[in-house]
Amino acid sequence: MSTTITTTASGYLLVLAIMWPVAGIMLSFVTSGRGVERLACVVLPVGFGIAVAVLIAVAQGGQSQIYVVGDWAPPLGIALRADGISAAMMLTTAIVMCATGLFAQGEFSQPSDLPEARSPVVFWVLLFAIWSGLNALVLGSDLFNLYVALELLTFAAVPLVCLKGQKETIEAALRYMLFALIGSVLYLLGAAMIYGAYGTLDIGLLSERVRPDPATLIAASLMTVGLLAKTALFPLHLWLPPAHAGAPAPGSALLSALVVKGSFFLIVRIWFDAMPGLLSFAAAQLLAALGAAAILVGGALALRQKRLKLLIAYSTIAQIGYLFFIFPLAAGLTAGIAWSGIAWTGGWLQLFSHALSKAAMFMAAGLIAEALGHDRIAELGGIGRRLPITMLAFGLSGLSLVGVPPSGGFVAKSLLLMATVMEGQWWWATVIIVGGLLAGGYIFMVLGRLLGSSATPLASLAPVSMRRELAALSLAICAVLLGFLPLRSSDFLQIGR
Amino acid sequence: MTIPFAFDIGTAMLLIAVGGWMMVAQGTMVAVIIFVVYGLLMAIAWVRLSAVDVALTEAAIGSGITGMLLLSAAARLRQTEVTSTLPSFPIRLLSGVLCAAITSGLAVVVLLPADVAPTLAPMAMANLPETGLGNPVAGVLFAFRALDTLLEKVVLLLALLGVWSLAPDRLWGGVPALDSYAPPNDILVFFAQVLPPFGIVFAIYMTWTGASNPGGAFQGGTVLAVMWLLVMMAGVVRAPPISCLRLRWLLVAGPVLFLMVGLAGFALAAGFLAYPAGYAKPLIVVVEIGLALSIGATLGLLAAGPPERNHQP
Amino acid sequence: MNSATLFGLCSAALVGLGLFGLIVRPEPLRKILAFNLLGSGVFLFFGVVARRGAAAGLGADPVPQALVITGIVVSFSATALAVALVLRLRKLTDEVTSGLGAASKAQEDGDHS
Amino acid sequence: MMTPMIASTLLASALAVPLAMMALALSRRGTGHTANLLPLAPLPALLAAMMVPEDTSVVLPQALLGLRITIDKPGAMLLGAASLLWSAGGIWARAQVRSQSQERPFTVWWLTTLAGSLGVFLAADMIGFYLFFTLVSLAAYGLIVHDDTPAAHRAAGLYVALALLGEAFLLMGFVLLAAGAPGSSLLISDAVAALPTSSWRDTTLLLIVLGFGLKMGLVPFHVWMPLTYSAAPIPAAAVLSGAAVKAGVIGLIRFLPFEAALPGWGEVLASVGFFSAFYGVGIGITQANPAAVLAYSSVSQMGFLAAVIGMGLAAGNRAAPLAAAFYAVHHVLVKGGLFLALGAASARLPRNAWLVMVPAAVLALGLAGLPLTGGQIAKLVAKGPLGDGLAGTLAQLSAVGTTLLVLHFLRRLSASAAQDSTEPPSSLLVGAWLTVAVASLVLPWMFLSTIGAASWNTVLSSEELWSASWPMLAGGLLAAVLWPWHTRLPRIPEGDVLAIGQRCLPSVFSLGATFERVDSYLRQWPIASMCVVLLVLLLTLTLAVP
Repeated sequence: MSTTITTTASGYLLVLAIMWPVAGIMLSFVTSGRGVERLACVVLPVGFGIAVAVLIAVAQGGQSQIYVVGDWAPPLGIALRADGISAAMMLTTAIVMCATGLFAQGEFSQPSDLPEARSPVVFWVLLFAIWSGLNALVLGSDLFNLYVALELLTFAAVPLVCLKGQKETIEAALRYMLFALIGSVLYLLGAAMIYGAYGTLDIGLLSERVRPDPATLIAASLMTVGLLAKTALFPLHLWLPPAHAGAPAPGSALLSALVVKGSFFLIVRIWFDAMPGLLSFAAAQLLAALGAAAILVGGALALRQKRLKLLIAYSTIAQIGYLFFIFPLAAGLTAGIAWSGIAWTGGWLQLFSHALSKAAMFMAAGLIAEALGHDRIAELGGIGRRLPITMLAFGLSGLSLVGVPPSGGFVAKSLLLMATVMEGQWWWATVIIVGGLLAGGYIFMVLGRLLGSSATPLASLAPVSMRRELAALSLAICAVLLGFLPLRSSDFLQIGR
Repeated sequence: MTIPFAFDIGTAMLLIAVGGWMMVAQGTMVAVIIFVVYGLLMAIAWVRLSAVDVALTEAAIGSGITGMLLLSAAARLRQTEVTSTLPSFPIRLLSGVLCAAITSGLAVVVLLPADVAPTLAPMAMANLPETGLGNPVAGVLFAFRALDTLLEKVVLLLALLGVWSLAPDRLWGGVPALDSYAPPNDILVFFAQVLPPFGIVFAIYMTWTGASNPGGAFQGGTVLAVMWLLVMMAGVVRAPPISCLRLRWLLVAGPVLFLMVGLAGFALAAGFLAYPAGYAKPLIVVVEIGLALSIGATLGLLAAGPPERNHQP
Repeated sequence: MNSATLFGLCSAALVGLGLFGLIVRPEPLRKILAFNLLGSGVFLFFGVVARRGAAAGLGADPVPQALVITGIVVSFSATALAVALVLRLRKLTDEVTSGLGAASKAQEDGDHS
Repeated sequence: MMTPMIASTLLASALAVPLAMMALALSRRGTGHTANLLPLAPLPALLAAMMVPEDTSVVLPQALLGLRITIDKPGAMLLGAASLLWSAGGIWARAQVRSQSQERPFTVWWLTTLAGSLGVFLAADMIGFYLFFTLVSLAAYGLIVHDDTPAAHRAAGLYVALALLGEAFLLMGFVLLAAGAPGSSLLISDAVAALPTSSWRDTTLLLIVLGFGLKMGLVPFHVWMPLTYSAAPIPAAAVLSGAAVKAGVIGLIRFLPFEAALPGWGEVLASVGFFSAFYGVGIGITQANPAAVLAYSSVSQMGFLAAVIGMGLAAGNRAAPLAAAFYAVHHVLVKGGLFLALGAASARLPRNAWLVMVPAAVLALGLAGLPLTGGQIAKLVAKGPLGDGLAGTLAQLSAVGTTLLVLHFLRRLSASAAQDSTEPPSSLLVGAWLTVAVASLVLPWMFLSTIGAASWNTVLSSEELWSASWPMLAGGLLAAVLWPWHTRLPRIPEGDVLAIGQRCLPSVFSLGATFERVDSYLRQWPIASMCVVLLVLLLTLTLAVP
């Protein structure tokens, strides 16, 4: 029942979503001085508008928005497709981008009377690049086009890690780069096999043609593991802590909140869109087991960190683990099993709420480090009284990570929990609960310090801009507000499947 | 066994042998030289697979400019080479076993092909006349899958920015240093004065002919990049400071042109990256020329590395 | 056994070799070389797919060929970025270990005075 | 008679006012003495408890999760008593906040805990209940650490860890409860009605009992109580031990299916309860710190309450929830009053010590069921579910133990009163304290007719008076016998089993160290990249498994 793929009414928005930041990148190269920063003031709000427009178009249409690039329909050409999860992911990206932009305005400003400086130009271009890469990744429906988007994302993420230029950060960036390259090559190898077996790379066409033969299974596992390396799922997380802890605060926010989610998104695309029904029970359990190990090890290690940014980075490793419960729990999604729908919603809410709260948390940590000149947890005493807004941002986002109601994290984790129980996969419920306890441990450990008595005189702190504190706080509030989304979001996230 | 097949067997064996040697060779410099040889062998393999476009790209980029880059890096690192130790034997053994398992998995896939190999060749040929091009590979690159090509240009720009970002703050806007490639000497200067005219003509021909024959913007751009590197290394032309606005325009000109043509498709043709009927070929050729220039500049600067000294006006 | 299958087996071997090099070679530049070997193995696999898809008067399916060309360019960009990282890291390490950090900085500053 | 409009507005304001005040205190605008808000915040709740007719409901708009709050008989009684205590405690807290810089955070924590504490009595759906329960559990952290001493931080840390564990149990339990209920109703009553037939009945019950038992301080989850109450400022200890702990009681009352007799579960709960009741006495009499003695008394009293609820559940006794709530109301006021007595004693001049000691003695002996006090009635009402069998005997024995314990408390109280001689508390503070004390004597008499368990005549019959008196006499006798030895009793550290736990702590930390070693091993390049290859193979194999 192969039907030709045609462009829908609002499809042009998808092209704009990718090309708008791309235009920003190109123009950044030829505007000097403060131009790039001013450019950001235009690119960010318009990009946000595009994301909202896509969301509205998908919600109103109740079906995927499609754009056939150059009017060459797949399999020969490339199509872009926005379903519920891509629209929601785009909006999350846009929110984090705008808040990060607001946050970074102070940190990455061009001095007005000096020649162009390095880090502002680089930072803003990388921000645009991550945005276009992510949009291309969530909208793409061609496995090779997705490879290019993936590389775009990686090439933007690596320089962001070492923007500070110290030896440690360059080491972290190199390690990240090489490991991510292994991932890309394995993904590409898988894509080659898929083309060799089916003569198409289009996800929609593949879903009609796939069959469980050895070539397909090997290709799928190559692609999946390649993407796991980029997602830093335990035990492939070697690069994440130094990379995310070494980047400047807005960079860490983007990396932890969004970049690792890009490759995860693609894994979901493969198993739920390109090859529905091919993920065996055992394989889904394997993925979830890795996620469970990530939750436990990441949480336990976060508790033992001495530096705040490393603690947050290990918390990211743990929180990524939750996402992989989507594979065993939402497996029945295509078959229309109700609990799978709950798990699906829970998994995505976990992704979105983690994106919002982790970005807020890295920003708060950045502000604390800026005020104190270090981020040693043992010496954070009393800073909460001096930076109440920052502390509130940290606290609220922490509550979402722990899963305390009302917050996005709470809804996400309780939906996942509910699904584990209802589908009779008890063992994951224990992990979710222990993970929540570990998260509670490290969040309260930090909060206790922030509220505790101060070792150093607070008067000697460097001043911190209120606007930047509010940027962090607004993200944390968004993470909490996510918990108030009516369950109608569940229907939206299933648009296009 | 036919002679061409025997030749193929030889090439394949040689590729594996040279590749294995590259992995185990003592000394980084030796390994890099083996890599250049390996690249040329690979180009031959591509010709044998009837993929001349890829063969040209592999020779120009995969072996040529990558080789130059790696050679200079190896030369720089040699001055302060630190001996690093291999992992313990059990780990080497285990990883050897695992990699062998991957190889056998792939071999199974290769040996169990589908009854009818799927292909898009007929569809590509059927639609090629619409683009006015004669080279189906160019058709795929600039029409059917133009989005990939456009995004890949952005990847190139980003990689360049990433390389530049490694400069210390005070050298931002400075000049890349090329002395590590080779100290300027008479032979280099001689080649730098003699070769470029031929190279540039060759590059233009490659780009132009790419529309209907093997070749195109990538290969042409790479030849330009190599020529530029050569004259900069020899000191015939000074490396430009990366803050130079004209250089920046040169870098983005091709992609910007491509993007604008693509966006014009919204108004003038069937949509983004579609070409108006009848104007496809000229538009593609114009885009290819722009891209060749930008690719040349980008690849050259990528190989030149981050700025290492301040610009002296 | 035909040429395509032969080169297919060759690409399988190259992928294994490249992976092995990436795992066990400790020197970063050798890892980059291994990555290039691994990448060329994957591209060769595309080439085999293209050759097997020969039809409509073409010696090989043009789509995988185009993908490989894009792939080679991306792979070069990756190599250039990784090499730049290695060189920068080495430079910073040298400055630290030789204790000449201050001296070399002064020299670099002297370059443009 | 109130119009429904006014009634529901009043009901909503019982929760809205504390939350609004918290927002005010949080905002920059709320400078000045934010602590002045503390005594006022619970007043709407007090009014609502007195005036709003039973079974009035308010459904909040969808934007506020569509929460539903309802006032019923047990809820109203507890709400009234708790809001009275919160108000009196607020008067004390206002005087106690030491410095300007601490005033605002303390006020915010106080009001948050207050909102949660009152909210659990009113929430009718699971989400709202969980929300308020979380507020009261976690916000108490800020009250405990207020003194900023190492002991306070240690206690608060332990408290939060256990509270989160309880949250986790409850969350799981609620999820199961919702899953077992037909339809999409999240009302507690609907879900509990379906619980006896739910296929996850036993697991749900286990999780719910664990979660609420932890909040009530049933052994072995009692360790946080002594540490917390002796570390927190006295007004905070008063409201936490009096009012906040009742979140666990109301939880058991609301979430256990009393309609169906569940003998197994009821007896387990009752056994744990009685064990806690005697365990609290046994450890309590070894304590020197009067606050710790009161904490162990709470362990004992909550154990007794759990026994009442457990026996009610075992028999399917529908009157049990109301009886338990009645007993809890008495405990709210008495325990709060005793902590405030501690505050009054620490400031009162030794010369006037009797002014503190006499009311304190009446209050304390009330816990053991002193005739004519509210305590006698509370014990009498509790007898209903307990019955006359073994449980009834154990209950009377526990009254003996309680007598012993409160006498020990009074001794420690007078000892501490003799030591301190700071400025005497203002008459406002003493007045607030005495109000609570008088309420503890009077309120049970007033509520007696509303719950209809017994008449005044029954209470005043000689049989009942004797039944209340003999345990007290026995306890007094026991105290007299033990008197010479009281200095020789072992001094068990506050938090008893915790001391053992702390010896095991290194092994837990070494588990963390093991994880760290595993992590640093896996993060080596060759190992991690080998894992990539290994995972490819593993995933392929698992994919091939049908």
